[in-house]
Amino acid sequence: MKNDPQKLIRYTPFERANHWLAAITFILLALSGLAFFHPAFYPLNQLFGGGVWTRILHPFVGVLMALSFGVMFSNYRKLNVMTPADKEWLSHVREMVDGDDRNMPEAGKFNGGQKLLFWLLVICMALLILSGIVIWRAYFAFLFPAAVIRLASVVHAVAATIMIALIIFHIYAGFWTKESIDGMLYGQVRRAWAKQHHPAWFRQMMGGDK
Amino acid sequence: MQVTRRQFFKFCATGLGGSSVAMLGFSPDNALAEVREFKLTRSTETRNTCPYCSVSCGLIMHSLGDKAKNVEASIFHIEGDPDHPVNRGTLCPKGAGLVDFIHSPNRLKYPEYRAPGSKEWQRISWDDAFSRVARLMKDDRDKNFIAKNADGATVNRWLSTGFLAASASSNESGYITHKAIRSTGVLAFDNQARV
Amino acid sequence: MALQSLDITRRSATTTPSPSQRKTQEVAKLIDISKCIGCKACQVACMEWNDTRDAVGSNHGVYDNPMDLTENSWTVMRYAEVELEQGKLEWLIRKDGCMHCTEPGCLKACPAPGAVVQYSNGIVDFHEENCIGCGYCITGCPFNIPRLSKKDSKVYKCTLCSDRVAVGQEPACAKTCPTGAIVFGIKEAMLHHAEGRVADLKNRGFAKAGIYDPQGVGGTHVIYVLPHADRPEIYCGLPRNPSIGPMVELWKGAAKPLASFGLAMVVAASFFHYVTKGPSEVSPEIEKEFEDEK
Amino acid sequence: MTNHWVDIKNANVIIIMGGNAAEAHPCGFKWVTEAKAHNNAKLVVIDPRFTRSAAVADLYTPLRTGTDIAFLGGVINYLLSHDKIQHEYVKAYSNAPFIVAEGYRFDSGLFSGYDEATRKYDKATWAYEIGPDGYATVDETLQHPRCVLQLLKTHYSRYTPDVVSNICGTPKDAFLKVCEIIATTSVPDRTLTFMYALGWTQHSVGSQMIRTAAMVQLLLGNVGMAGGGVNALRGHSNIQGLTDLGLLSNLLPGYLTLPGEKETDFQGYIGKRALKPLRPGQMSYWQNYGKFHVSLLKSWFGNAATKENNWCFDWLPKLDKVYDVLQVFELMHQGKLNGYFCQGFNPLASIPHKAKLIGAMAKLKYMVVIDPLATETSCFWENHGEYNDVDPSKIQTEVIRLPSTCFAEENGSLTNSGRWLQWHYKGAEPPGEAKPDADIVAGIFLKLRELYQKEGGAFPDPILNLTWDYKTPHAPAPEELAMEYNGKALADLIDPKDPTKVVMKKGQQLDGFAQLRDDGSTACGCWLYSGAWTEKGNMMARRDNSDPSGLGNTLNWAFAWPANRRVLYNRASCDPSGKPWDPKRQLIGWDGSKWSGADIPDFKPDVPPGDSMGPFIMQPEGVGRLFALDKMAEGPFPEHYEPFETPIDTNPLHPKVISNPAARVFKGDLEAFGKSKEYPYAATTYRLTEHFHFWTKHTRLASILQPEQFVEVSEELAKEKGIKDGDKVKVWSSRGFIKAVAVVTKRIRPLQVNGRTVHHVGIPIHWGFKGVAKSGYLANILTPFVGDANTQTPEFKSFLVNIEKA
Repeated sequence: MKNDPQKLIRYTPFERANHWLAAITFILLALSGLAFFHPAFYPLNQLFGGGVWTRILHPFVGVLMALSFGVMFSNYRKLNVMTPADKEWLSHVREMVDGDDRNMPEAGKFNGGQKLLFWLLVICMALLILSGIVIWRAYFAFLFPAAVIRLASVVHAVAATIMIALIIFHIYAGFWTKESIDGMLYGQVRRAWAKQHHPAWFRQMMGGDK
Repeated sequence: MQVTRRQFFKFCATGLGGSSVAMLGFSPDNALAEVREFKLTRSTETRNTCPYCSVSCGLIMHSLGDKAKNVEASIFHIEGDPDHPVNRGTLCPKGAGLVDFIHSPNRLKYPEYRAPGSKEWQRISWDDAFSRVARLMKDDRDKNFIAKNADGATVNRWLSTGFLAASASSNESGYITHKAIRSTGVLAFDNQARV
Repeated sequence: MALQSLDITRRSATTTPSPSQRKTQEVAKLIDISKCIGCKACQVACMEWNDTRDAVGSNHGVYDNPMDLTENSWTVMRYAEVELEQGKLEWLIRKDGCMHCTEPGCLKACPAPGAVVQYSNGIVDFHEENCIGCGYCITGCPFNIPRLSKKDSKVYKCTLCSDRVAVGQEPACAKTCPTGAIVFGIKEAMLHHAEGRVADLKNRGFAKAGIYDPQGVGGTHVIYVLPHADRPEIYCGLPRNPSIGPMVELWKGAAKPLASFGLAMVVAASFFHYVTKGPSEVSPEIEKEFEDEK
Repeated sequence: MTNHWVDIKNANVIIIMGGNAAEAHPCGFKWVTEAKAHNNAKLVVIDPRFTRSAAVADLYTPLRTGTDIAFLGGVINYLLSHDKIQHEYVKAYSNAPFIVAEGYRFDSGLFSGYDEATRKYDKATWAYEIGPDGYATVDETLQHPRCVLQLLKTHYSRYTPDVVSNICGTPKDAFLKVCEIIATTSVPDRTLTFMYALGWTQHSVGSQMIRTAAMVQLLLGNVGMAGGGVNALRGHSNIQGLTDLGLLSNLLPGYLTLPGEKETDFQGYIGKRALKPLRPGQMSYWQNYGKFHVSLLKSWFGNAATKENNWCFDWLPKLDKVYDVLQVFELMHQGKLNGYFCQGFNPLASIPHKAKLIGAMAKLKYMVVIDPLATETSCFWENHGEYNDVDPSKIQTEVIRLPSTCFAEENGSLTNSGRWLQWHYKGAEPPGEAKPDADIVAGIFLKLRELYQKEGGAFPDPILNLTWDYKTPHAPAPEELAMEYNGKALADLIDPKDPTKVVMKKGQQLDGFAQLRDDGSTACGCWLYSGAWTEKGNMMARRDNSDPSGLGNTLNWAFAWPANRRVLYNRASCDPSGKPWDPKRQLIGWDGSKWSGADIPDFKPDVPPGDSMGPFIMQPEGVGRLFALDKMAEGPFPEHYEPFETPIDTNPLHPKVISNPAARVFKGDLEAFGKSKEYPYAATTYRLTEHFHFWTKHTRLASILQPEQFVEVSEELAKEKGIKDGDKVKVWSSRGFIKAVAVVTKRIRPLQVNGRTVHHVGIPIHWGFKGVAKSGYLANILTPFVGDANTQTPEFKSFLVNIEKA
């Protein structure tokens, strides 16, 4: 699909592909992880070919997601540095949630909320990777004492829960903020959308601080 | 295949349940919490005595098959005989592992022959083995038998062949061994009692 | 004591009650360390009955062999040379294996429904056909007992010969034990027997002799008579106050409902936010500005 | 065992010394734990190593290997000097009051009559003083300076606690503690039992160690008592039976002895063995020797054995010397043996000095191995690298290996240590073409007989006339053989007291050895086993385990020799007036007309209490012997002699006579023994509970439990030598070396002996170059070629080695 010159490029094809790789792997991980987490979710293992396959696949999918997430981290790390404006933005987040963005400070490519989400996800992901290695029975668990494995199990569960919650929130935010998904699906957003939601970035993209 | 009524119902129930669950993409859940089946239910029991030390613990050997003509019995489990006054069902580590002695990979199966200077065994028949042994014995005995000693006393002994008897063979084997070997005049005859 | 197929106290990863109306007698295996001669007959009887064979290993400068529990050795003898008083050597030999806890950490941790089952007689059994090989039971066990097979990635441990006990027989190790250091019966009788042994040991100068039936896991169905019950750790690291542990409790206890609830709340909050506040759209003013885009 | 396994539960004190029952006989050891749990018994373990028996003992104390006589001699000294003996018993039931002949002496380690050139004693002075009435003289006051008790006191007065501690390395307080515990059983209602095994037999003074224990038991009044006795824990399942059946170079079945080459006169042979009583009124049961012997020859040679030809007495080979295994391998080594059969015996692994054995076997013309397993012996000519480094092409021995069945594949009986003959049943077919031992022997014998029938040859008579009336001649049934050794009537047997009464009809199975005759009317293959298969059937297969007395005698379980008796010498459990020493453990009692009770009386059943007949009915004097007369090779009283390889180079009691002056030792070997300068450490070989000799290395389960060869050393020696747990070490003696993993342990401690520190190196024996377990060196590469003076059992338990990190 050719780019629409009227629209603004928000994400490159590579970025989009990588995001969706992370997204798909995350969903697989969440579903398979939940299968182990609570008996109520155990039947989810059938999506992966049964309990044993779920157990085998989950950590490998985790590795894939870790790689994909790593790429995102290196891509977006700088863009997500918190600025005073972002903190200001966050202090007005209540109004934002109420649907009133008139008093919101101008957001750049990512607003304060997105940046906060980014860093929370980074923390969760780091914890998940580390604890995931510790509890990966087939290859690594025997290297660690029981107490460490127990701690890692709790960390993995807690971090995963938080991450799932954050991602649900992330998905909802994308759904709630109409047309946001276009950026990640097609790479382009309307200028109007950009001006509405990310005025600073909009200006930057339009070539100057207008 | 023989199917009991109960099994039939079980099949029907699992068939019905399985097919409907499978429709949803879920395979049947076979997680019935049953203990593993008792493996001795219809095995054949034979009383025996442990062949190791001299406590002579009573054993119950469990074998495959019911001693029917067309079955070759094979011991698959051994445990202590609870009626035995000494061991009262217990067995030591050696006795508890007797089944691995019976089925040791190093059990001999065929008569074998090693020629002088040879590096290997060759399988021979029992008849060949007995004939060869008897021939070797007779040649040696005929050549070296001492009927009278230097003093002229009748001594009827054969000193150039010796025999070491077992320590775990039955009394009956021991008795016939003694009888047969002593009749040839062998004196170099001993068993593990001294060792 | 005998058991039938549905005499269950609980199953792993099962939130609803198991069929547990019928009550069978609670059994226990008593290991009297003061009578144990470390002959390893129990190890052999265990492998023989369960048709497992461990590898022929090496000598590591000790009598222990195999050196640790494995998927084939569900019980091992552990040896310790201890001199509590100067010049008075004691060779402490402990048969290690599953303790069959009343509150089993393995069962609590297991995510696979029915892979760990506690029968009404107290036996905690693994059903390998349901095991998914995650090893959570190993993480959950306060005694470090279950072992993952490299061959089939299933976890194995002592079954207390549930197949024998079910038909009214004693476990293979208890039957074979030459000195009667292992005895088996209903738990009440075993505790009574243990009291007699403790009295005898006290008579023989072991003032601190006692019974090891740790309440931190609700009591166990394998109990020890220890000549030095005040110092269980000298018996090759028998834990002093074993329990499922706060981490496992958190992980498989509070965390499960809280997290599930939390996630449900996030979903619900999102949904209700949407239906109450509506979507966040580009404002009409800005839309006007970029009319050309449409 | 004088008693039996279950009887151990009746003991108050159990001494495990010269054995390691918990490891070697765990299921018999159960009765020790029962005695502890239900009889408040004390368990004392005395051993160079802190064994698994010691792990559950009330008291453990170490001693240096090979010094048990010093220890027990010290115990005798303690009992006598502290007056802790059972006086009435000692006076009535031992030879304490007997007066010893005048020429008897003991001086500087030698008894009277020693000839240094032949290393033998002339035992003429080791005798009782015989009175004018032809009986031995006694002094009931026990005061005569030459009465046995006084000589005993004098002999052991040298064994003071300090001397014991100095020789044995046992701490003095621990030794005294043991003495105190032993002394508690000198009262009539407490008993002690000794449990020993190869830790006593496998010394150059092994038999005397056992005798010392027996003497302690006599002094304490513990022989014949429930929970007492001297209990040999035999090693193999049927070594008791095969000994009873006389499969030893100088024996015939039932402890009858082969004639020597100077005993070619039949009457003289019998007369020498049918001992007349040495005191008035004694039973002297061996007077029946002729009946046993004639019945045996009738059993073997049938109609060919007649009164006229002395029942074929001439056909029996006559001994010029004892052909024990050491002697035989010595001859083989000299090239004087052409053929050798090994039936279920693995001498290459089991006999000392492997290098000598390999050399000896390679000189054989032929070897026949009958075994269920591929033993080292059958493969002695195979090259197995460092473990058996031989060149097959240079070994000209023809080897024939015949597969035999194992226990599970045959019917038959085994005799346990408690003398019980128990029948077992076949449960499966043997693998491949394996055959029962009896069939293999029959196969060889019948072929040989066929050759003699066809070709004639050297003295074929005994071979051609041997009875062989088995229904299937090449496969004699165990049942037929059992009936044969039980014995049967060859003619109607008439009651000697009532000629009108027929006791047994011709062809009937005998009830017991009391029915044997010396006139050729009975046949019996082993008099001791008579009663095992009577007209009532197979008594060995009986399975009634009821125990009405609670003493564990289970008289209706299987059959015990002799005459189904469970505790030997049980008449001694009652005082001379017939009252039990301890009513709680009454074995037999007099009911007014005969003896009966919880056991079969070991006595003439109709001799009332108060009679002069003593309880030791096999002895011509009717009493137990504190003084052994001429029955032992190295002296009537046990004396401490050092092992032939001693770590202290001297004997603190008599430096000129260091080791057993009468032991079995050959020239060449004697000179080659190691000295403490080059080989400073005392070594001892032993068995582990996980393995059975050299068999279980062929089984997977046992190999899992103890997979690899190891040796045990103390922490102190390990430190000195820089050895750590799990290191590979090399251990060598003057005969060769082995390499094994080191187990460094607190369970072996250095001992202070005669002013120096003696370290022990412990060497378990179970590995070799065949099996499922990891290959190892045969431990008998290291052991010395020297044997006990009486049994010729090699000294596996005490020798010298050196050790270093490999």
